[in-house]
Amino acid sequence: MTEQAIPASPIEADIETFGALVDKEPQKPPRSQWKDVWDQFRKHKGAVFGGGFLLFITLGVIFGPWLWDVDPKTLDIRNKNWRPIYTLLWDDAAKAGWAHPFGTDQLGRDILAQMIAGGRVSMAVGWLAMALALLIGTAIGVVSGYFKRLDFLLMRFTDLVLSLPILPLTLLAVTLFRQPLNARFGPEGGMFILIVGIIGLTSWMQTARIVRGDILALKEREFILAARSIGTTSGKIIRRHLLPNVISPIMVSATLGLATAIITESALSFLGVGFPSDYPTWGKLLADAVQRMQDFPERVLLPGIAISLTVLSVNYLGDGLRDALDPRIRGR
Amino acid sequence: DGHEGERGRDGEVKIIYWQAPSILNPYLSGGTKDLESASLVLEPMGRYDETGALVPYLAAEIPTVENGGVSEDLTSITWKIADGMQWSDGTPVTSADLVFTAEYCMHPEGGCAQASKFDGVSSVEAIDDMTVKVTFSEAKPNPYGPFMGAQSPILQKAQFADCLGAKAPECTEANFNPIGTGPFTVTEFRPNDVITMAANENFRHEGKPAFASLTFKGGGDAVAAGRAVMETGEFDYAWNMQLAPDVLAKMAEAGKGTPISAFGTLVERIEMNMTNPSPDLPEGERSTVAHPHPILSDFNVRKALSMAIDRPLLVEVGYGQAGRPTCNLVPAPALYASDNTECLTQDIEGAKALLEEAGWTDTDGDGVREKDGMKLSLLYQTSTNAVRQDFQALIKDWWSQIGVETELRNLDASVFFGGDPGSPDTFQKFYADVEMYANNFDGTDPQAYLSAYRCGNEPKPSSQWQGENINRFCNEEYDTLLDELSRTGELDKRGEIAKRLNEIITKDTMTIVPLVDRGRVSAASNTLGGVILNTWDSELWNVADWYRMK
Amino acid sequence: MLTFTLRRLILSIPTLLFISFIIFGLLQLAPGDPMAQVPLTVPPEVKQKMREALGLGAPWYVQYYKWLIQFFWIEPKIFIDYLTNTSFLLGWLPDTSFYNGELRVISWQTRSPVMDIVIQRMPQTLWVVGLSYLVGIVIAIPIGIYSAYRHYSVFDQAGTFVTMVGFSIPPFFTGPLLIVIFSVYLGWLPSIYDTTHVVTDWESFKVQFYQMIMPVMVLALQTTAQISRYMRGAMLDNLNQDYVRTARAKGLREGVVVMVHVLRNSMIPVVTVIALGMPAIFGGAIITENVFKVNGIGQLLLTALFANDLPMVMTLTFIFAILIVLFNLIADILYGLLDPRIRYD
Amino acid sequence: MLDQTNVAPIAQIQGLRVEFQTKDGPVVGVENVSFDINPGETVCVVGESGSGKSVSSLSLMRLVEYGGGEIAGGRLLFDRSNGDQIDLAETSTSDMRRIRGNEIGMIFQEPMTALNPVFTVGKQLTEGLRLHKGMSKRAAEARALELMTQVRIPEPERRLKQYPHELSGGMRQRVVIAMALACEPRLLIADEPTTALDVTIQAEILALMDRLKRETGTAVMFITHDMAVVAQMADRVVVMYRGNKVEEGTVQEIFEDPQHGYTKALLAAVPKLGEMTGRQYPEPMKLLGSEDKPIEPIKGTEEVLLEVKNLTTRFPVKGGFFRRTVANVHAVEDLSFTINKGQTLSLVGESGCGKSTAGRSILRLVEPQSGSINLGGKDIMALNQRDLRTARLDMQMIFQDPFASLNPQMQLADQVAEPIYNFGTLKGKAVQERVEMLFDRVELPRSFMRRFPHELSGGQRQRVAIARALALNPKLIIADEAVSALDVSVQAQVLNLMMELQQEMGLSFLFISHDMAVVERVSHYVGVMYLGRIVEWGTRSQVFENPLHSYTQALMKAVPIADPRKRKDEKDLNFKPIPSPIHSTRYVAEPSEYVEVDPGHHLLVTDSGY
Ligand SMILES: Nc1ncnc2c1ncn2[C@@H]1O[C@H](COP(=O)(O)OP(=O)(O)OP(=O)(O)O)[C@@H](O)[C@H]1O
Ligand SMILES: Nc1ncnc2c1ncn2[C@@H]1O[C@H](COP(=O)(O)OP(=O)(O)OP(=O)(O)O)[C@@H](O)[C@H]1O
Ligand SMILES: [Mg+2]
Ligand SMILES: [Mg+2]
Ligand code: NI
Repeated sequence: MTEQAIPASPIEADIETFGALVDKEPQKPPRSQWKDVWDQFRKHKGAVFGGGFLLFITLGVIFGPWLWDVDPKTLDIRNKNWRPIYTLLWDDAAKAGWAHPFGTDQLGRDILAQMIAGGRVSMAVGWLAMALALLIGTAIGVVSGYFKRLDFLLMRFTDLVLSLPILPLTLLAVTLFRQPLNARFGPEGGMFILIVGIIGLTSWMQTARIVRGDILALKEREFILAARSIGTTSGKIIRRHLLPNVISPIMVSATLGLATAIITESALSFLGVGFPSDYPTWGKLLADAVQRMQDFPERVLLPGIAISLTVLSVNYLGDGLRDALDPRIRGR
Repeated sequence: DGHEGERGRDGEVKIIYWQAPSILNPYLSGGTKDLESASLVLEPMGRYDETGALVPYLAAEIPTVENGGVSEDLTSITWKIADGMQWSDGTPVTSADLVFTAEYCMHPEGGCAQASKFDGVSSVEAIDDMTVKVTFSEAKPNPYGPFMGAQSPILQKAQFADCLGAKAPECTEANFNPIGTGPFTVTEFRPNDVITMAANENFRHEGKPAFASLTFKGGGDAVAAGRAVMETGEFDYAWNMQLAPDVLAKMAEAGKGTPISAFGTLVERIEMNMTNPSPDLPEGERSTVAHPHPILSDFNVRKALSMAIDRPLLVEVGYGQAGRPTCNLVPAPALYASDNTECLTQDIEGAKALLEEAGWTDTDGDGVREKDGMKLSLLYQTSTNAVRQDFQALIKDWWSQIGVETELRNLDASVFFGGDPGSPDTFQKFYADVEMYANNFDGTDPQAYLSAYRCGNEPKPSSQWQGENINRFCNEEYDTLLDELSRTGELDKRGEIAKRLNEIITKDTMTIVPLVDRGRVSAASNTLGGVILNTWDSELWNVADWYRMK
Repeated sequence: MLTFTLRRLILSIPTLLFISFIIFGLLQLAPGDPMAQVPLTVPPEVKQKMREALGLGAPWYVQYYKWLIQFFWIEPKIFIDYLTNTSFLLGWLPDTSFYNGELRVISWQTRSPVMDIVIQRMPQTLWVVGLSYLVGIVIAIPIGIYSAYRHYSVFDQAGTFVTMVGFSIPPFFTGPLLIVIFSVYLGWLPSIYDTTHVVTDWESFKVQFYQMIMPVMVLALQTTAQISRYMRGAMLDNLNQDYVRTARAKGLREGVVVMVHVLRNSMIPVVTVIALGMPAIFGGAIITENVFKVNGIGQLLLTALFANDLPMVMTLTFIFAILIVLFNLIADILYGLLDPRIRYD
Repeated sequence: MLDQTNVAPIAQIQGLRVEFQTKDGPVVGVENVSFDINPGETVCVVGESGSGKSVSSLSLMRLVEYGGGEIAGGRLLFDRSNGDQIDLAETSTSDMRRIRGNEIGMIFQEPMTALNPVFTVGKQLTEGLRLHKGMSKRAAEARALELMTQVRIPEPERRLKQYPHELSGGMRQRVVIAMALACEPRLLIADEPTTALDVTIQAEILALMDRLKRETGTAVMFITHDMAVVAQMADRVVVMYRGNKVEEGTVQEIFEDPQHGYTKALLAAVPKLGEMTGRQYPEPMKLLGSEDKPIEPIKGTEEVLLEVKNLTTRFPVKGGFFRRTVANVHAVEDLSFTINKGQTLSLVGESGCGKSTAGRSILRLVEPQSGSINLGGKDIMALNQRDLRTARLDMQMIFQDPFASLNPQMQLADQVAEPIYNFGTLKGKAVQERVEMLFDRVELPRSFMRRFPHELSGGQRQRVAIARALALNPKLIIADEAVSALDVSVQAQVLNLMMELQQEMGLSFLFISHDMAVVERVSHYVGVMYLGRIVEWGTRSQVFENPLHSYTQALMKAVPIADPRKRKDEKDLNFKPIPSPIHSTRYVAEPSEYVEVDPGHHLLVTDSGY
C-alpha cells in the first residue's frame, strides 16, 4: 500500500471523507411512508376528483335529509309525475317547480328525497358488501396461495360457493335469518345486514382466485426467500411483502365489486327478496323507472348517473391509490 | 273485409306470452300459460264465450235440464259429440276419448291438475260411440266441470293410452305434441321457449283458421311483450299486459297495436288475519284459531282500514282501463254480483272517528293510535310486483293518516304462493296482519269459491297449512248459507244466496276488503282481426276466427 | 403436471359429490313450492296430489339418491347410446343400447327429461353469451393494454370512463334502452330473439346477425369492462420491470416489447379471470337473456327457479358446478404453463 | 492500439447530465461527463458505486427515460455504420430501435431481473437476431447455441430451453452477455459483466470480448469496479466519482501515475492476490484515511459453530408435455465442512457449481435431500418451521442478487429494520438508531433510508442487503457474493467492517465469492467447489500456497492481476468443458472421499468430474 500525500484536485473536499457518500442536503427528518403516499395521491387528478366526488356524495346522502327535509316516502298523488326543474328551460308548460327540483314519481314521491335516501342505502350496501367481499376474497386468496396445504381445500370451497345458485340461497337466508335479525335490528336494519351479508358472501370468489394466482407467483420471488431468511413470520410476510404487491388486482376487484354490489342489491329488490318496497335504493329507483324510460328519462338517468359516478369515482380513487402505493410510479 | 277465404290465406300469426308454456297437457299443469297455449290444439266439448255463456265446440249442443242433457236431480249430465268431429290425424273423435280423458285425470297417481273439475264424479260411461254420460255422487247444481272450458279438454285416447297415472310424465312426446281437434297442430314445441304450429288440415270449419302457421313465443316481461306488439309490431298478440296505465297508454300511442280488456271475477283484495301472527307465539300456534288477532278482531279497526282506502285512485294508478273499483268478492257474473258500492268513497275522517270511538287513540302523540298499550301497528305483506308495491305505498300512506302504522313486506311470488309448509312466508301461513293478492274462480259459478271461507277450512298445522280460508274466518250464518247454496239449483235463488254470502264476508264483517276488480288486458296488433277477449275461458278461444286485416 | 392434473381430476369427484349434496340441501331447505304457479283456483287437495305425483312426498335422502343415480348412471348411458348410434363423431361405433327405459331426471314443469331441454337450449346460449364473451375479450384486451401503456392519456381516461359507466349500469337498463333506440325508434333491429331461426344462406345469416347484435353487445359491455380493468392493472405492474428495459435494449419495437414481453407476463392473472368466466357462458346470462327473450340456459334456470322446478335447478346448477371445477382446474394448469416459476407438486 | 487519434471516435459523450425526479426533488445521477470511445478500443469506466456509470451507459442507449431519468444536458454523438454522425440524445425512437441491440449492445448489471421470467433463454436470445439480422428461426437458434458455447454455459442446448429462474446467477449473467453479443454490435456496453462470474469463466469472457474487439473492431465500454479486470482489459480508463469524470488516461497512465486522489485511493484499496502470503490469520486492510488504526489479525476460535455433513440438494428437472420429473440437477452433492466460531470459511468455485444452493440449504431456504446441519449444537435439519425461524436469528444470509432480494414496495429503512422487528430485539427509538448506524457502517447516506430499491445503484443495493443481514447480530452470516457488486473502495470498507465485526463479536462467515484476492484476504479456511462437491479444503494458506487439486490450480492461474503489464494471454488459460450436473433420476451419486494431505488439508480422491 502506498501512503503518499494526496495531491490537490477539483473536488478535494470530498476526498477527506472518501468512500462514504454523504448527503448533499441536510438530512430531512424521517417521514412516514404514508405521507409520501398521500403526496403522490394528491398529485393524481383523477383520484382527487374521485375522492372529492365520493366525499360529496357521502356527505350529501348523510346530511342531505337535513338540507332537503322532504320525506321520501310521502305520497302526494295530486302532484305526481312532475318533471325535473330543468325541463322548464325548454318547456314552459312542463309540470315542474322548485317544490320538487328533481320531479316526482308516479305516486308523487319527491325524487330528490328518494335519491338521497336511496343513496344512503346504496352507498352503505355497496361499500359494506364490497369491503366484506374484498376481505374474504383477499384472505382466502392469500391463505390458499401461500399455504400449499390449505390451497386445495380453500379453492374447492371457492368452487362450491361459485356454483351455489344465488336466488335460492338468498331465499333460504331470508327465511332463516329474517326473523332473528328483524327482532334485533328492526325490519330495515335486519334486511340491511342480510343483504350486505348475502352480497358480500357470494361475491368474493373472483378476488380470491386472482389474489391467489398473484400470490403463487410472488411467493417464488427471491425477496420472499430473503424475508424468510431474516425470520419474518408467515403472517408478516403476507402483510408486509405480499399484500402490498397484490394491491393492483385488489383495487380492480374493489371497483368492480362496488358496482356489482349496488346492482346486485337492485336485482335482489327486483326479485322481491330485498328491502321493503317503500325503501328506496338507487338500484331500485332505476329498475322501477325502466318502464317509463321514454317519458321520464330523468328517472333512470338520475340514479343511473349517481351509480355510475360513484363507481367511476371509486375507480379513480383506486387508480390513484394504486399509483400512490407503487414506489416505482410514485418516484416520478 | 277478408273474413272469408281459404284456410291458411293470411300466412303467419305471432303471439307472445311473457310467461313461456312448459307443457301442452293441461292436465299436468294448472298454469294459465300452459292452458291457453294448449287451447290452440286441444278442445273441450264446450267453452264459455265472452259473456260467460256456454257454447258447444265438440258437443252437438250444451246439455241442460231443459233439453234433457242434465238430469232433473242434477246428478248426471250427458254429452253428445257432434257429427264429423275429427282429430288432426284424421281419426274420428269418439266417446272412448271422453271416457279415457276422465280416466286419465281421475287416476289417483296421475297428479292431475284439473282433478277438481272431476270432483264428485262417480262414473263416466260411454252410452254409444258418440254419447257419454257423467254421473255425480250427489246433486251438482253446476255440472259443467268435466269436458268444459280450457281446463278440461279432450285428449286422444290413442295417443295417451300408455300415459295413465304414474306414467304420465314419461309421455314427453304426447305432452309436448298432443293431437287435438283445434285449429292448429304443433310443429315444434320447445319447452319454456317457443311453439311453432301449423293450421290443422282436418279442422272442422271450412276456411279456418285464416293463418297457415302460428308462432307462440314465451319469455321476457310484460313491458317487452307490449312493446313487441304495440311499438315495434313484431308480434300480433300479447297476453296479460299487467302494466301501469300510463305505460300502456304510451305504448298504444305508437300506433301499431291496441290494448284490449275485459272483466271477469279476478279481485285484488286485502285479507285481514283474524288470528294472531305474532312471532312471540310458539311455532304451530301462530296464526291459528287458538289466538284471535289482538287488533284485527275489532270490527271497527277493519272497517276503518277499509274506509281509509281510495279505491278509484288505486285503479287509476295501477290498472287504468283494466280495473274497476269494487266492494265485492264476487264481482261477476251479474247474477251473483252484489250492488254494494258503499266502500267506493274514501272517508279518512270517518275512519278516524270510528277508531276514536272504538277506543283507539293516540295517547303519546307519535301519530300512531294505541289501545290498552297495544299499538295500532300492522305488518302488510304481498307478493313482489310493481303495481302491488305501489298499492302498498298508497295504502300505507292512507293508513298512516288515520293513525295506523304499517310495515311493508313483499315476498317472492314463488315463495308467497308456493304452499311449502316449511316456509314462513307463504300466503297460507299468513304470518302477517294483512295481506294482499288477487283471486278468482273458474267458469261462472262461485259456489266453490265462496265455500273456501267455511269455518274449519283454514290453513293450520294439522292440515300442513293447506286450506283456502286464508283469513281464518268463522261465521255460523255463513256456513248455513253455504249448505243451502249447495242444495239449490234454481239460478235466481242461487244468486240471492251468493250475494248474501259475499256481503257477509265483505260488507258485514270486513274480513276481506276488496279493492279492484281486475280485468284481463291484452294487446293486439291493429292488423289482427277477429280478436274477442274472453275472461271466462282461454283468451285464445276463438283463434280460429282471427284473420289479417288488409 | 400430469400427476397434478390426474390427482385434481380424481379429487374433483368427491368434491363434486359434496357440492351436489350441498346444492341439494340448499334447494331442499330453500322455501318455495312447485305449485306456486298453479292458479289459486286449483284447490289445495289437488295440489297435494300433484306434489305427490312429482315425488315430493319422499324423504330427502331418497330424492337425493334417485337424482344421483339418474344423473350419474342413467344419463351417461343415454349419452353413450346417443354417441354410438346417431352422433356424427362416433356414429361408426357399434350401436349400443345401455338405456332401457329407466326414469331419467325429469323436470317438474315440463315433465320431460331435463337433459333434452338443456341440449335444446345450448345453441342459443353458446352463440349469444359465448360470442359476447369473445367480443368482450377481443375488445377488452387491446383497451387494457393501450390504457396501461399510455397511462393517463386521453385514451386511457376515455376507455376507463366508458367501461366503468358500462359496467356500473345494469343490463336491465341497457337492454331496454337499446331496444327503445334500435327497435322502437329506429326500427333497425328486432327486439325479440328468434330461437327457431336457422341460418341457411346469406339472407338468413343477416337476420341472425341482426338479432344477435344487441344481446351480444349488452353482455360484452360487462365483460369488456371487467377484463380491460384487470388487463390494465396487470400491464401497469409489469411495464416497469427491468426485463422490459432489456427487451428494449435489444432494439425490439415498442409493439413487440409490449405485446410479447409485457403481455405474456400480464396475461397470467387475466387468463385466470377469463377462464373463470367461461362457466358463466354455459350458465347463460339470466337478465340479458330475459330482456331479449333469447331463452337460453339462463332463462331456463330463471323460469325453473321461479317455478321451483328442483330437478331442473339442481341439474343445471350441478352442470354449472362441474364446469366451474373443470375450468378452475384449467385455469390452474394454464397458470403453471404461463408462469414457469409456479410449481404445483 | 494506443494511438487511434486518426480514427474518428465511434461514440462521444459530451457534457452529459442526467437527472431523476424523486419525491425529494431532482436527483442528479450524472453531473458532467465527457469522454470518447474509439473503434476497436476498450474504455473501462471505473468509479465508486453510485457514481453514475450505469446511468451514463443507459443514457447512451437512451434507456434512462424508461427508468424515470431525463437527459438534462449534453450530447451523445454516435457514428452510424454508414458513417453518419448522430446525436443519440435527439434521435427518434425508431432510429434508436435500429441502433439498440444492433449497433450498440448492452450487458446489464443485474441479470436476474434483466431476463423475462416467462420466456425461455433461447427465445430471449434469438429475438434480437431474428429482428436485426433477419435470421430464420433455425439459423437464429444455431447462432444462439454458438453464443451459449462462447460464453461457456454448460450444456447449452438444454439451457436454451430453460427459464431464467432455473439458472445460477453466473449463468444468467452469461445469458445476458450472450444476448448483448448476439448481433455483433459495433459498440458494446458492458455494465459489470463479470461481477457474478468466477475467475475462470471471467477470464474466458474477457478473452472472448478481447477477441471480438480484435477481430471485428468492436468498441467496448466496460464498466467495472475490479481493477484487475481493468488492468487486463482496458486500453483507456475513465475514472468517475460522484457523477463526474475525475480522470482519464491510458491504462498505464492510470495505474502507474494516477493523478486524482480518488484514483489513488481506489488503487490503494485493491486487494492483491498473494498479499497475505505468510500470514496465518486474515487481517483488515489498511485504508487511506485510517492508516493509524492498528491492524490486528483475526484469530477466531477453534470451537466449531457450524458443522455440515453429507449435505445433498437436488432440483428436479421437468420435461415433456406433462412436466414430469425426468432428471435431477445435482446442485450440491455430499458436501461436508465445518466453520469455527469467529472464523471465515470461503467457498470458491465456478459459477453454477452449487455455492448459492449450499448456502441456502444451510438456512433451509431450499430443502436439502439429505445430510445434517448442526449450528451451535442445534440440529437444523430436525427443526420444525417455528424453531427454524428462531434458529435463523443466529444465521443470516446476504443474497447474491440484491435487487431481487429486496421488496420493491418497501422503503429501505423498513427493510433493514425488518429483522429487528421480527425478533423484537430492539424497541422504539433504538430500532431507528440501529438502522442509522447500519447505514453509516455500510457507507450509505442516511437520506437513502427513505428510498426504494429501484432508486439505487447496484452497489448501493448490495450494501442495503448487507446492512439487513447485520441487523440482528447473528452468529453466522452466509455472504453470497456479498461484495462482488461493490466498487473496490467500498468493498474494502465493507470487508473491513465484516472483519471488524468478526473481531468484536466473534461472527462466523460462510463467504461465497469468486474473487480470489478477496477470499485470500478474509478467510481462515477455504473450500473449493466443483460440480456440487468440495474438491479441496483446508486453511487459507494450505489452499492458496499449495493448491493440489487440478481445478484449484486452474483457478489460481486464471486470477487476473491488477497490473496492465502482466496481462494474461488467452493461450495461458486452458479451458475445459464443464460437465453437466444433471443426471437422470436413476443415477446414484457416489459419496465423496477425501484424503488429508496435511493436517486440515483435505483433497477429494473420488472423481470430481474435472
Ligand atoms: N431511478 C432512480 N431514481 C433516483 N435516483 C437514481 C435512480 N437510478 C439511479 N439513481 C441514482 O443515480 C446515481 C448513479 O447511479 P448508477 O446506477 O449510475 O451508479 P453506478 O455507477 O452504476 O453504481 P454501481 O457500481 O453501484 O452500479 C446513484 O446515486 C443512484 O442512487
Ligand atoms: N430453482 C432451481 N431449479 C432448477 N435448477 C436450479 C435451481 N436453482 C439452481 N439450480 C441449478 O443448480 C445448480 C447450482 O446453482 P447455484 O445457484 O447454487 O450456483 P452457484 O454456485 O451459486 O453459481 P453462481 O456463482 O453462478 O451464482 C445450477 O446448475 C443451477 O442451474
Ligand atoms: Mg451500476
Ligand atoms: Mg450463486
Ligand atoms: Ni498502500
